Amino acid sequence: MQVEFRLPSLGADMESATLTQWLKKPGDSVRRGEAIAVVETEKGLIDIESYDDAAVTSLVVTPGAKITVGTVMAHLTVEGAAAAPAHVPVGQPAASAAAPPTPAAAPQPAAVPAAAAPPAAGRLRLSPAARRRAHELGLSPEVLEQQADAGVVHVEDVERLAAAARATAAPAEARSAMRSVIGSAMARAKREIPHYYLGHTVDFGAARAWLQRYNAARPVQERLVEGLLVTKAVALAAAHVEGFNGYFRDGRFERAGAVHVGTAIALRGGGLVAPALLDADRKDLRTLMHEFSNLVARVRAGHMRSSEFAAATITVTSLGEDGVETLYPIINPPQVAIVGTGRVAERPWVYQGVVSIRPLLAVTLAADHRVTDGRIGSRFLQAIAELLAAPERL
Amino acid sequence: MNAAPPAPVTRERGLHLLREMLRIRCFEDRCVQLYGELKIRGFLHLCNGEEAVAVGTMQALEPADAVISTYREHGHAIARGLAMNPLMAEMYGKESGTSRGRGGSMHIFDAHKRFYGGNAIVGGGLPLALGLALAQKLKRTSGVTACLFGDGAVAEGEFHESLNLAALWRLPLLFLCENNLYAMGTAIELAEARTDVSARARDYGLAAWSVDGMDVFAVEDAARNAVAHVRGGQGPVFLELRTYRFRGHSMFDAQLYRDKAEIEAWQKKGPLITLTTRLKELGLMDETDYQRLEGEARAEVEAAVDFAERSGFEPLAELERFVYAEPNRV
Amino acid sequence: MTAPMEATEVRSRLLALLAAIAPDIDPANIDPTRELRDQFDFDSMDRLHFAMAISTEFRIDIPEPDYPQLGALQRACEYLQRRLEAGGGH
Amino acid sequence: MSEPNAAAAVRMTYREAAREALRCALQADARVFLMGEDVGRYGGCYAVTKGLLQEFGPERIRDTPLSESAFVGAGIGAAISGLRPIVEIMTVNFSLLALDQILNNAATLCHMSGGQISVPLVIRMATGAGRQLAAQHSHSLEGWYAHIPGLRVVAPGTVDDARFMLAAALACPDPVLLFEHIFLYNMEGELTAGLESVDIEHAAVRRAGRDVVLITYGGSLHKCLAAAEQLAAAGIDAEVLDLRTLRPLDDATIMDSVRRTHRAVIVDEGWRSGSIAAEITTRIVEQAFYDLDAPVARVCTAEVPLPYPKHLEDAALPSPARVVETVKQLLAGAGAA
Repeated sequence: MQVEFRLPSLGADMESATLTQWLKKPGDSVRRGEAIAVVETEKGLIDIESYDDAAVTSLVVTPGAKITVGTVMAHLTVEGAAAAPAHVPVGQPAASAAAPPTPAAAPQPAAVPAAAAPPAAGRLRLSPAARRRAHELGLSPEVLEQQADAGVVHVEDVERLAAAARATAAPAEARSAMRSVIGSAMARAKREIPHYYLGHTVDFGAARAWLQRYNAARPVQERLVEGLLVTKAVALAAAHVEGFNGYFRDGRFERAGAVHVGTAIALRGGGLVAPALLDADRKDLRTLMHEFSNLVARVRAGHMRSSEFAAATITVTSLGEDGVETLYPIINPPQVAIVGTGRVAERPWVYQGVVSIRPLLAVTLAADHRVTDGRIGSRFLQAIAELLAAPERL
Repeated sequence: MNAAPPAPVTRERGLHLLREMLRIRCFEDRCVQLYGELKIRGFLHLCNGEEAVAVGTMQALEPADAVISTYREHGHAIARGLAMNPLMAEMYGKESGTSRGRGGSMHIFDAHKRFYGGNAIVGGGLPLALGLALAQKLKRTSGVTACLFGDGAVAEGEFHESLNLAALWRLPLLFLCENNLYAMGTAIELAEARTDVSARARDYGLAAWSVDGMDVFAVEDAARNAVAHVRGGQGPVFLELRTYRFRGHSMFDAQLYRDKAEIEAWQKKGPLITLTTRLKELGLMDETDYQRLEGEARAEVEAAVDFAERSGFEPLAELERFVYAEPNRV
Repeated sequence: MTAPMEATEVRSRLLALLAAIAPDIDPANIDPTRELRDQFDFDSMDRLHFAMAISTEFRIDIPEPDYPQLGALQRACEYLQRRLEAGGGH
Repeated sequence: MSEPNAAAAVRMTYREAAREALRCALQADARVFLMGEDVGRYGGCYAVTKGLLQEFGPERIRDTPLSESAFVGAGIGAAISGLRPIVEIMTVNFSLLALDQILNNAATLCHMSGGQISVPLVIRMATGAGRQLAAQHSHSLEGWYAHIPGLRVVAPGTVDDARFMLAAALACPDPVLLFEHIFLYNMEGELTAGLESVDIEHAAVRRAGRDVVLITYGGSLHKCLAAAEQLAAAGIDAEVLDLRTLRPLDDATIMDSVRRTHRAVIVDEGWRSGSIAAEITTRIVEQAFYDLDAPVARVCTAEVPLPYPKHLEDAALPSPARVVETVKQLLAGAGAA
């Protein structure tokens, strides 16, 4: 019976060998276990034995050839039935009944533990890198909140959001959403707080002259704006005149320990926010200007923390140089007073006994009648006017 | 030690020992071919030439005795009575193998036969054997533990620690040193300052003597005497069985460390030739007996190969089973 | 005196400054001739920040009376080129 | 093997590179000698030392009995006395018998003696699984040794490193454990032309990438490179970082990769609990937490004794397929599970 004699695997990591010498030639007989050839491996020369008593029919491989395991080396004729029915050597895929299942099909042996226990549903899954990037780009938590249920927020997502936020400023729907929020607060304030209103015209000449001298002597980075003088005047007045700095809660007035002045900042496309300048009565103009400038920058970049709005104990609002002359504001609850200023306008005015052109500012007060009344209110406005008349003392 | 007289040589006893040795020889020759055909992988250490040690020593043991072996364990397992089908299936790594296919050639286990496996770390089995024997002693059973190892183990620290402890606690332990003169590629005289292993065992206070490992009758007689000594409570015994392996240390061995003449010299006094020559001289057997026994052995091996070929592999889902014990399983 | 600043470079640097101080404005659709105040509610603080940014970027001082010159992009470019040609800054 | 001239790039196997490294070390310094089981007559269990006995003689190529504790201790003693022994422990599996000598003597003597004694010893060990050698012969314990202060642990994963890391290790005054993964011996590669030495302090980026870094070493390096190619086809650009040294770890290079890619997968043949992969994960969390876009992932060997059958062993070991799967889960934001 014809049998193929193949190069056997001799070691766990042997893949090939070089035939160095045949020990038998066609026509020779070979006994079971007798060496039939010698091959060179990594480990050195090794005899290859025949597994049967057989006769050599033909030699296929010539000495010197490097062959891989399973290569047919010779043909043998085995007397009678081969001692071992030829099981197809594994040169071909093992013909055994059950081929080993391929590992790729293997179910994951050790279940890969969930990469991280999923945080509470809805909680913002912000990767650390994304968190830091969001901070760098000044993305407000509110903007990110919308991502809460959209799976893990990565760096690219944050960058995409920031770009989107930059491109559309306050998106229309966000603006309208904000307007409705402000509207409802105002309606409630109007209904619940018994407002009284006072107006007073203030000669802004001294303040303006002082400011021009102050700014002319300083580089751009250190100059002040007119609104800041008003804010400081209101802060000092609120510290001295009782009843305008604090909150009305649970049916009674709570006097605030410090004077945090909510200062109006216009939002692009309408609406105002008034984040607080903390301890405005005690800080010098230079510090106040720096802090106010920072507040504006953060509002523009869209990442104000809601907590910063709640700190104000009194508010100063204005329409700036572009607005009208007189503004009648509504109190921001739970505060008890708000001061409004219009545009500084050049008007004829009796100044030091002579009618002349003076820069005039209409200052209005809206206050809570449950806490103060017109007489105290007018004292408050006069204090503001006196402070503006001596700007060097602000 | 007052050794009992050697048992009489009869046809029945001779043919039984010959059959056992032929079963081992045929099993392992077939393994060489299967390894060549990539059916068996990993390491494969054959005891070709040392069959008399396996068959001779196992005759002296009772089913309740314990056996612990090394990675050259096929002969020990077959002689101990492990069935060939699961043994061959284990070589294939099939689930129906002696260890669910997980151990392969070097790690064959059979709790029922109290065959506590091969150990791939040289000398690793000796401390285990101390424990098996200690349990027999503490449980007051008459059981004996047989610990098989090669001359390589003599160089390991565990050898010295184990012999001392066995002697110190007078454990029912039979040390069976299969001295085939080579520890992998290092001849014993290149590894040991004193190569008389049994003499060194005596230094530890053990009864020890040396036996011709190629004469299966001599091995059996020595083993029976040793077991009687141990089972009689006279303490551990150390048998040095001088033998030789005709094939490489393992499959991938160019045997640069010894020359062919030495191998051929030993093959002339191999265990099978030694036994058949003696039986034929005594007229207790002839060539037809040999052909019959060899044919039966080959048939048994082929049946085992078919069993292994047809068996399936263990499903991947079982990979992590038995990392920790499953107490409710038998 | 450094080479006269290319008009295009002045313009692109101004756009970059605008984007920095008013991230909520899209520089792409600025009408260069219209007053920024009208296009984007550019209030006094925005104008001050714009002046401060230009002063830092081009290392020149901008007197307060000149602020209106920065009211629209085109006018600001011309004002700046004049100031740069007149020396100082780069 | 002909003497490679500097210009021509030479192709050789990892085994030949390791053998050439030994030959050059023995030629360069008379203090260098080699000790280990069957390193002489047998030519080395993995044939790395074949021919050295004939070239350098039995005094410098010393076969030892199977007495790991004894001959590793002897190596330490010789090193203390000013020689430069290279001890080969056949595989990391047998090094457990010499663990006491390695830990309590080699790693500790310098510190314990107040700096009087240093142990300039190199121990080479084959390591790793994948050849169906079953549980006792398939360990990957580099991570254990990388736990021990006083040792340096290196893992050459390329032909260049196999050729030149030994010299760097011999030049080091402290004990260096050099691990050669058994799968690498037959691997053929190109020796970089003109290369004359390598360091053992730094990791090396073997493949630059943007989306994730595969941090690995030794026998798993080629698996990660294969995984990176498969990922590239799926549009994922994976960086492959070869640690080269496991102690000390090259934190700077690791963090640089993490900072650039924001995602890390560590591929280590050790068991996951208390592994080198666990240590690197902790360092990334400590040093580059805010640069992470996903939790650090690990692909390690299943926590089982390695089984003999191929399909079980392959399923247990890290594979390119498992690396690719893990990376895809990371990018899909596995955290969103």
